[in-house]
Amino acid sequence: MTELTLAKALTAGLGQALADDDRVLVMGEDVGALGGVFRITDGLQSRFGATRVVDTPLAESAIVGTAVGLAMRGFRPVVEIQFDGFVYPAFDQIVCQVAKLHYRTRGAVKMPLTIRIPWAGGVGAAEHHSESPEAYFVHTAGLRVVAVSNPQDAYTMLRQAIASDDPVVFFEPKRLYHSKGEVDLDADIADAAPLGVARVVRRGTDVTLVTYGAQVQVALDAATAAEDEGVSIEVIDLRSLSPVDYRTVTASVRSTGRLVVAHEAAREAGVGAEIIASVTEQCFEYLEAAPQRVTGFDIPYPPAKLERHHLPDLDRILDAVDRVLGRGHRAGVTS
Amino acid sequence: MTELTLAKALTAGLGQALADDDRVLVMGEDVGALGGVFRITDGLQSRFGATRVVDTPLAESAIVGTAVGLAMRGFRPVVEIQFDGFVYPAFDQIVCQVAKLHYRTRGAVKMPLTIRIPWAGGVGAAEHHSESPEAYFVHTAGLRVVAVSNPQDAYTMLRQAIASDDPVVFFEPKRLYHSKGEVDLDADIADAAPLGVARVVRRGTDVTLVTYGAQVQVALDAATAAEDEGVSIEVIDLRSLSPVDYRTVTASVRSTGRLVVAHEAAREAGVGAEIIASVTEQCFEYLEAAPQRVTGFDIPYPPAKLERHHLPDLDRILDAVDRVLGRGHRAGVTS
Amino acid sequence: MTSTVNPSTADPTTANTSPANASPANAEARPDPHAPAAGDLAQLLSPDGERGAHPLLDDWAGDIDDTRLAGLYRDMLLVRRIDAAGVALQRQGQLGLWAPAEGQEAVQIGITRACHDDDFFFTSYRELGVLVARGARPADLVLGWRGEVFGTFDPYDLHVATPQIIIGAQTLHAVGYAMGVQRDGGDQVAVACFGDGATSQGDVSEAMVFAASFGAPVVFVCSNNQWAISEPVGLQSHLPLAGRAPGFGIPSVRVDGNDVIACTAAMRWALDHARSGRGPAYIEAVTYRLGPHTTSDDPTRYRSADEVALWRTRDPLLRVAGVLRERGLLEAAEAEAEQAAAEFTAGMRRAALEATTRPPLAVLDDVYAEPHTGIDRQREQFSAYLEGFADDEEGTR
Amino acid sequence: MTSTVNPSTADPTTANTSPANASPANAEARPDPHAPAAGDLAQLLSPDGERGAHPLLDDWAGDIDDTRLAGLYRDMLLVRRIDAAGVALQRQGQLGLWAPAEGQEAVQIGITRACHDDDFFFTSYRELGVLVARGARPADLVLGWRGEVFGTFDPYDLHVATPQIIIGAQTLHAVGYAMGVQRDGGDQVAVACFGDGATSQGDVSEAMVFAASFGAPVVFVCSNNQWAISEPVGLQSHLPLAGRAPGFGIPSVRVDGNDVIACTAAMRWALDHARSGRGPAYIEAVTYRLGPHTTSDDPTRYRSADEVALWRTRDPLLRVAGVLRERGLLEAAEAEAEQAAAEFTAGMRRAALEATTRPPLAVLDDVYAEPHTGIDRQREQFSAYLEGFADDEEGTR
Ligand SMILES: Cc1ncc(C[n+]2csc(CCOP(=O)(O)OP(=O)(O)O)c2C)c(N)n1
Ligand SMILES: Cc1ncc(C[n+]2csc(CCOP(=O)(O)OP(=O)(O)O)c2C)c(N)n1
Ligand SMILES: [Mg+2]
Ligand SMILES: [Mg+2]
Repeated sequence: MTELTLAKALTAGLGQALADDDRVLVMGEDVGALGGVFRITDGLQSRFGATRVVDTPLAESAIVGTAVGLAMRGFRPVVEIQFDGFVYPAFDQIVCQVAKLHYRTRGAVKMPLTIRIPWAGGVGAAEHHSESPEAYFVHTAGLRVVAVSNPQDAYTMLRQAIASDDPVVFFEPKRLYHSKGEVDLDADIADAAPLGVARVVRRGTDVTLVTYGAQVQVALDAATAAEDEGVSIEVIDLRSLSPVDYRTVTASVRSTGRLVVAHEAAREAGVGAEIIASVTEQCFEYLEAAPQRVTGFDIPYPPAKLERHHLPDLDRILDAVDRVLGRGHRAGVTS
Repeated sequence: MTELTLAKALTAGLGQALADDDRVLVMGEDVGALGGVFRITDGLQSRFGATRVVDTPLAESAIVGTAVGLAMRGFRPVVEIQFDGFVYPAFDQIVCQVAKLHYRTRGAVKMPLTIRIPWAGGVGAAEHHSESPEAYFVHTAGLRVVAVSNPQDAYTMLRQAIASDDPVVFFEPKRLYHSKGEVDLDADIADAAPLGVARVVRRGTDVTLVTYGAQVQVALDAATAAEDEGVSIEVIDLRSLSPVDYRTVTASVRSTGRLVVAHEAAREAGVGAEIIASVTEQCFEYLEAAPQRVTGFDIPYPPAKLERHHLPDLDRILDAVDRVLGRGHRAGVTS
Repeated sequence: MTSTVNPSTADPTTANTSPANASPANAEARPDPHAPAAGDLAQLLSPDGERGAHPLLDDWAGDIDDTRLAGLYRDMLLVRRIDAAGVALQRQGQLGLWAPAEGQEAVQIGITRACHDDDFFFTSYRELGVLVARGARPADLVLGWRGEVFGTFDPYDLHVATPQIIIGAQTLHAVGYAMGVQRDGGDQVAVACFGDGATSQGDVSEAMVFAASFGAPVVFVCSNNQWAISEPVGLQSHLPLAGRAPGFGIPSVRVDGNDVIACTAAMRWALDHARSGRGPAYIEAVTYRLGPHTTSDDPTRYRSADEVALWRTRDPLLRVAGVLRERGLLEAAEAEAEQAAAEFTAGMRRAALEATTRPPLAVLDDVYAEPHTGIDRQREQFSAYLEGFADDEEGTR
Repeated sequence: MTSTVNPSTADPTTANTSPANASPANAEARPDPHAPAAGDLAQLLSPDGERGAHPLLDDWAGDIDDTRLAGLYRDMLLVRRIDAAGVALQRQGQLGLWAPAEGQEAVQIGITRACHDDDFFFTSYRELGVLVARGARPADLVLGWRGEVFGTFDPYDLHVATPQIIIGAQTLHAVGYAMGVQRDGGDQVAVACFGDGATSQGDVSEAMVFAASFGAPVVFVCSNNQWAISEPVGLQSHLPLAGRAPGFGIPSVRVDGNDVIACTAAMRWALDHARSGRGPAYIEAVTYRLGPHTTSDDPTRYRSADEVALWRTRDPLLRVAGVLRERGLLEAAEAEAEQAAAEFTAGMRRAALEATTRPPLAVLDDVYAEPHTGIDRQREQFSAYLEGFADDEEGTR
């Protein structure tokens, strides 16, 4: 085991994938000499050369569109979108091509494309640099969508995503890039939990708290705080946002009877809505209270100085936990 | 009152808006001499001239992006996207500019832009011509999203959308373009139900069935069929998908205790998920059964000959109604 | 560098005027000294059947003798017949839609015949001739437009990607594929086919940026058929479209797209340029869509019968037929084409009539390459639902 | 039409070589006869302070005498000081980020001073000089980068849109605005400012398509500062960027972007072209980003100290200072600028220190122009939630 930051774990995962399979390519803006604005591709160009770690011209639609063509030629491109807010110019290529080509060709053409997206807020960034666009991709059939929350998953899941014959949108919480954890660099990705599986990161009996990405840490903190008040929270890290591992989620809700979902993204038609709707459909009779969402507001991502009001935090999560426990309200009265 | 098809009602609405306010412009591909591929802009260019009804070069990002600039200059552009599946090249301009400019400028810049989208399936069309992308826009704060289901709403809501100082994504069900209805062309749009309001289109007592667009007619047919079996369905036409008129929806669910939501779009993180999650949050204690969704599958829109299996129809809606009534299943056993 | 305003001319082969566009802002052409001269249209076979010369293309047409010309004619006529059969099948309700290629046979056959078999095509919906010349089977031309499936053939068999409907999107795929060829050390060229309207899409410009930046072996073929549905090419650009590529660092040629010899030669030049490592090349083939945009379109709403009549005189088949008739080769070529066409179109009819729609559960196939719990759940539910009907109704559904 | 391969040169003012790009596919420049000659860089004031001549620009620089030049110098120096103050404030933790304009003062001041007050600018995040010359207040340069608000000024006051972060997106807004001017019969020109990297974005090409098609009064100003973060301009294009516009039907000029006289003159030419109804015009201003991309960037990772040193000799202020010194005008101009800068930067510091962050509920303001039940509900809930804290903790939150 090696202690690595989440960022370095991603670098290691990319390096391993490039070393294992010479059809793997890394491409994007500034991924070469600079190593990416977050240094995730640091050192890879000098190690693997400029034909495998490719600085591209500044155009996201073309980055994804040429990656599609490379995939058709048998490559496995790993595309870096510089920030979450810059994925939209590539939306057409992702939705109409990446997601549909396997279906369109009845399986003749595979799309083993990984689209890495440094993601979400809490880092005091400028406009368009803190977006949580995951629901757009979750709603798009044909894509797999994952979000990592710790260095080990970052390393393993990135390699699994690259190895997958399906296109994977891979979300990396910027806020956790510098957080550290133990990583087993030698583990076989076939032995690890598969891409589509959620993980119970803390056992609990009273409330199921489902989240992903940087919010996993917030959720764990909330669970610790709640413990002091005698509330036992089970925390689930979704890991895969599409498909959602409903087996793990519903098993938990069946035992707790109470569900809270937390994410930074806007609430309307977000991932939280999906989970609550599906859980309600699948285990209505086990629910003892209305499931609750703790999410960003339905607003454009606000200026940095205001972002802490927008993001779910420990207090807002505990407030929702109180609500789902029918405890009146920790603070204020949310109707 | 005049009997008009939904298509002609839209033409009339555009004509009235162009006549009422010389800052209104119509722009898009083939909207001029051809009158649009669906003839919605038929005759408007010869009536209002080519500077107000503008054939644009073939580029959706530019159509929306230049409309943003026109709006900044004080115009009220009505943009036609030729088919639902061609809105994605404009996604960046819609999400990062149209939706955010008012917020970005703290209200200094208004975006009175209407984006008309001929929408959804059931017409035997080619790939990319039957998409239901509404959830992408519902998830995007800063936009209003509406869907019409009948000629009167088409006429009135289009004029209201154009008159709104907010950007409105306006969905027109292609499948209903030729369906007829009475339209009051002289009604004052200020007297009509506002844009954000849902409508109970059929009263019922046992189940609330929420839908929009072309599915409203399917829902009404289902309600009629169910009546024969002694089940009374209340059908709600959402009209506005963002914001959703939860007052109307929850009032109905409070009285029926049962909810079914139907739409053509994919299920994962769709509008149905949002409605079920919100209704569950807002009136959990009134629910007598798990709310049910009847939606398209989570697949790329299938080839025309298979689309009828993908689209919610009377049988699938009644099946969900049975499920929500705990009646076992009309046909088959859905788990 | 300052602009000089030239009078616009009426002949759409020489300038992109906008006859149908009434906006005064569009009315005035703005040629520029940096763009290729408007009249600079490479031609090797005139509408009158005269064999001409061209400094660039001569080198690439020397071997196109009468026999080869007869072969090209055969191909073009075959495509025309297949196209007519497609339109007929659509009119008879056998197909949902058809996008006629009539008038564009020369560019489609010329460019395909110039290629190696493993050069890879990325086309739009209108490149019927490419599919035919690449050996598509009758069913391939029927099942897609009928709405049974999207992908009718394995792209790796024909070396043709599934035809693209999103305007311009395929140009990026072609560039990416060509970048892959570079990395493989292969000698294939990727070919990106698109229309005049497509040149306005950002994707097409981005494709030129990437192709030039990486020196990728890709040939851009713009079939300027004068119209993008109802929009005349002059609305997309006042200047010849070939003039855009050089500014991106891509050499281009503007060729008479109704001259199959010139199209073949231009494509050979472009392929050689790309294949020999000198990077992308660009061809604007000036042609005309004689039919409607698709069978759903009514072109009388936006263009004059006179214009169509003028272009009928420039029919790509006519001029070759003239030459072949003179040489006494026409009859044989026609007979051969008609024979092939009869077989092929009979096959199309059969494919349509015998088409069986896949079972309902097929909608859930091939969404993912690997197992997927979401799809599995929906398949389970849907199949249980369908079985319920089977129980009720003995499988009528 | 065939490409000829010219040897690439080392001086980035004359060709877009890619020194930092190791990919062999990118290494070779592919100039084309249709593009403007690579060395064709319009200059009226050399780095040595020599006043030069230029056939196109001379007409537009005649009135720029010593007094006017002193005024331009004053503006440039003011911008440089403000820029330095921004960097300092960021280093002190008062700002979240700053995008330095150092080195680009000539183009920013030149183009803005050439405009009418009601010509409307659509800029990127780096056009500090445009904001300053348009009368932005100190707080306008502080509150956005501090993260308090996005829009610091009313665009209709300064006739400048809120600076754009999405690369290239603003060029379409400029074209649309210009289309609006056409419809109003106004005489304003829209100005689209963007970088060399932006030229690769589809939106920028689409903006040229629309501008040319409609003959819209818009001027495109590409500040080619040689770098897009770590990517050298040669990665975006092997050829000069000004060469792209003519293919779209837009006349262009490639100007020394560190020569404030040439920038002013080129902008006057372009504005006159657009204002007089002759459609869009395009300027590539060849300049250099002397500082990092932003305060978060470390340019030592991708470019050499030598390169920066070379460009420091071409500093746009130096050459004007030389002329003014000779005329005895430098001291006064500098004094004036320093005085204005002292006031302005003091204002910036004050604006930063006195900035108050808006209350939590402000996040929900201005999402919509009209009442919205969704926002209303979230405001209600959030305000109830906040009140709960107020009760608990006496409003510490
Ligand atoms: C992104 C996108 N926008 C719009 C359309 C609708 N559409 C289909 S064909 C067409 C015109 C294309 O014209 P052109 O590129 O000249 O090709 P042609 O049909 O003439 O062969 C349009 C606008 C589309 N398919 N894709
Ligand atoms: C659509 C989009 N993609 C990526 C980025 C990230 N980004 C910010 S600035 C920049 C480089 C821009 O270079 P250039 O256009 O030359 O302008 P400069 O910064 O040199 O002034 C990039 C890639 C962005 N802001 N928007
Ligand atoms: Mg065309
Ligand atoms: Mg730059």
